[in-house]
Amino acid sequence: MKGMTVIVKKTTQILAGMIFLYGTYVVIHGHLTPGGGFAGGVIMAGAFILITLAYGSDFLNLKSKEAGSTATENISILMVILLSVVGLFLGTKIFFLNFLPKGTVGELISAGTLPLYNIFVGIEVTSSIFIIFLALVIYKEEELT
Amino acid sequence: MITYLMCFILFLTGLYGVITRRNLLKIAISLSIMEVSAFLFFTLIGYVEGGKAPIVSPAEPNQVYVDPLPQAMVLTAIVIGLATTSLLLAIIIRIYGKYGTFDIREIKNLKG
Amino acid sequence: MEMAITIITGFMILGAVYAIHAKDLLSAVIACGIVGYGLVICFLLLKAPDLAIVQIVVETITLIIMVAVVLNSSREEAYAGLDPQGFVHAAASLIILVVLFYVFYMAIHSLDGFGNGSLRMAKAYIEGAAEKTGSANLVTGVVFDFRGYDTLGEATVLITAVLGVIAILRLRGKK
Amino acid sequence: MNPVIPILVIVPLAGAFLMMLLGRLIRDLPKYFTSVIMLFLVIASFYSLINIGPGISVYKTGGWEPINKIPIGIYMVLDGYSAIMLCIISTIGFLSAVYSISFIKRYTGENYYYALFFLMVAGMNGVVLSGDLFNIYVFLEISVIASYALVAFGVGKSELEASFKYQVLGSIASFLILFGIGLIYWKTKTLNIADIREVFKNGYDNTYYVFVQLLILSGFGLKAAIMPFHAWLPDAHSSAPSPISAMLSGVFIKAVGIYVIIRLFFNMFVISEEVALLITSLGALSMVLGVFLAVGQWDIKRLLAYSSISQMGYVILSAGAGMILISRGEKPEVAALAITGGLFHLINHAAFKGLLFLNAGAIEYRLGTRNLKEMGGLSEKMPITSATSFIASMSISGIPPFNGFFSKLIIIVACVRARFYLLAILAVIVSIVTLATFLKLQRYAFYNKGSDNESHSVKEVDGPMVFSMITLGILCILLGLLAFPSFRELVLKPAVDILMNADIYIVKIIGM
Repeated sequence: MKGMTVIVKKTTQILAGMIFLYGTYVVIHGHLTPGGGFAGGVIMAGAFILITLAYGSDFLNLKSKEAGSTATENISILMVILLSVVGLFLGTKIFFLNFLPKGTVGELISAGTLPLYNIFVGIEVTSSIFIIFLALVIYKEEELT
Repeated sequence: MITYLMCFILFLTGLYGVITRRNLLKIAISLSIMEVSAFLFFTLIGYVEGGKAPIVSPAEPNQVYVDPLPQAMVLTAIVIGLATTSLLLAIIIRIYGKYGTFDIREIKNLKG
Repeated sequence: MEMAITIITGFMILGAVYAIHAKDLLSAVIACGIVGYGLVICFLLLKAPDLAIVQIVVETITLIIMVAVVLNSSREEAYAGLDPQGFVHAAASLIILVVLFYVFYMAIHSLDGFGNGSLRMAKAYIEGAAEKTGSANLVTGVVFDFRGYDTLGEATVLITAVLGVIAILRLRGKK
Repeated sequence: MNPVIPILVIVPLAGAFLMMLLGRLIRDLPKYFTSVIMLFLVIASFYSLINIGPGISVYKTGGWEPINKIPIGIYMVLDGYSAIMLCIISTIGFLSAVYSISFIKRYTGENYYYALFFLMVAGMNGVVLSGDLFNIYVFLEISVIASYALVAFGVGKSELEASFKYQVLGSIASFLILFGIGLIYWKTKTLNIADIREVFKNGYDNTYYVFVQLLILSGFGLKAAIMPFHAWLPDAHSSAPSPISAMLSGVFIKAVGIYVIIRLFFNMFVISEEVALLITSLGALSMVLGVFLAVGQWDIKRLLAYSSISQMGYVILSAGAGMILISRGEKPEVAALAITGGLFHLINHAAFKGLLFLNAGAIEYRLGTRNLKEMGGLSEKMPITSATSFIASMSISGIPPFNGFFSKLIIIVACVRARFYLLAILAVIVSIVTLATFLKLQRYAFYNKGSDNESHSVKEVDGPMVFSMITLGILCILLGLLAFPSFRELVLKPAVDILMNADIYIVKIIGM
């Protein structure tokens, strides 16, 4: 799949960074403003998809992209399981316990383990949707791993 | 009452599309229409008259809020819908690659 | 409020009917976009900002993938005209759907109307939820803390779909 | 709050993700890693079966205590009934994992196969253990999406088409379930199964109630391939790789379909007589039509798939008979006998149908064909496969010494004592036709000398496949002992008590 015209490439260079920044903002402030792990993760995946569409598959070495994002996806979901299991092994033996201090409502560092869940689910959703996009749209012909 | 009926009509349109259409992609489109109507149905149930969006601001405490539980369920269901739609499209790509057509009548390879 | 949502749902139904009957597949996919983005507006009217953000981006990505599928294959549907067998089939399914609609109409008569629902399980999610979970956004509080186990299942669904897509797109199944 | 319950779900999940990571580094780690983890699951589920006994152990995820008697978090519930299902899932899962060590050598992309296998088992464990309606839907989706991909694993023409048909029908079923959950939440405003029954107890509008029950029944009925919704099963189960079709037929349609129907209709809904009559007639319909469709098949796996539909008809029939008696409020001990027969047949069917599919896989592995006409004279060349297939065929058609006979006997006795004579006669006729079907299978596959396949090298399948088949064969014989009162008390009685009087279930969960 060849890339698009120079105009599209230039605007993508500007836009993609901002979209990714907005995505990270939505993930990190998930417990304060609307959004959260899923919404921010999907937006970040949108930023990556924009770059791949604009520059085409020959520009980026997509096979390593796919392998790399599978690895990040699996690591981040394992971190989510680790977070939920830590509550299990802590004194009270409860799965999915919110064990960190809750802090005052409305501040950035406030909701115990919630921001950590948000971040890891955000990374995992970003890499999952990027792999689905890569597999479905870009290289159906080549042999996948 | 009327909005629930309209939402169910949307569901029935999708179901009609799945039952009668021959084209694989049309069936995928009808499934995503049914999905949209299921999400709308959940959010309609969770609406509380005069309620605010479920964001607590420490400035003005104890407001009337919309029910957050159906919204949490729909958030989960949207991502499940994305997962099933992408799997369905992967199968459609491969079936088009092997059979060369989207029409279900020519794909009747299996008996029964 | 209820009238606004009814109008938008009406537009979504029109979009859905066109999407099903369109001859050109690309315009069918775009018509499917009407339904998805109509849902975004309904979410905003129903005071669900989280869902509006997720739905608008998910709908865009689904449309990108569907358009890519259509462009890499045939655009027009092999329409064999209104064959009689298809007409009978359509009429029969229409009758079934009308019966289903009537039963649904009778079923929801006894339930409380639009907007004045009493809360039972969700009462605990609103009163004092901000202090218990510490999150100002109640929906994130419900998704990640009260029902965090669901979200673990949720993330697993996405990973299953990724593994499924890669497994299905292999070129040679058997050695 | 014993920690075994979350471990039973976390371990397969973490196993799938770890294996995807490590699978790239160490060459053939996934094969043995899967069997080791499944063995751990077998031990964990049998431990939980033994130490749960008649009790119910509730695990509140997130540590949220109920507020004035209304549960707010997600509850994971382990009781006698779900412990039985856990044992079936993990045993058949372990044996087909061992079986696929050598079977999946023929397929490319082994890592994905084992990861999807783990996710399917994790999804089924999640469905069986959860006490929350939406949570059942989420874990149902995990195992269903994994099974879509596993059905299409061979990426051949017919596999893709079978998986497409299965996925379209499966998606419709999921939307019906979503609408059912929406309607239930609309009326009861809660998702916990015990809490829903509390709200349903004090009054409901009849049309609404029947409509919700029909929605839930058709949604999960499609997953359990009950007759009007069975169209996907023969294609999906015959084109899946054999260990997967053993898992699908032996365990998947039970854990995701029939388990949830019986759990919801006994413990959540207040049983009404007309819905109970509908369920019984659907069970009888699928029992009769399933076997008559099976007799005419020449593809070995389609024959087994159709006979799965009819055997599931037995289980639905006996559960429906129990429901009718409970809704009429008469003869509770006969209702208990019917439900015991149903659960016992559920366990037996998992054993012999899994074994039959593994035998069909062994034949396909060696001969490469599934058509009965092209087989023949395999009894000398593949002695173990033909012996185990003989055991399985005899037990599915209910010949005395094997386990099928006892469970069908209990069902028929229960039907007779409940004066449903038509159902009893139908059960006997179907059992005879099943015997005819499997005699046909034995004759054409193993004892018919006519064919000419002596030429190519047909010899017994190697190690892991033989181990699985022999273990399942022994299981088929040992399970017959469950019919005797001493064993039945230990295993089946707790499950039947919980299903019979749902108030124990509610008091334990709401009271806690």
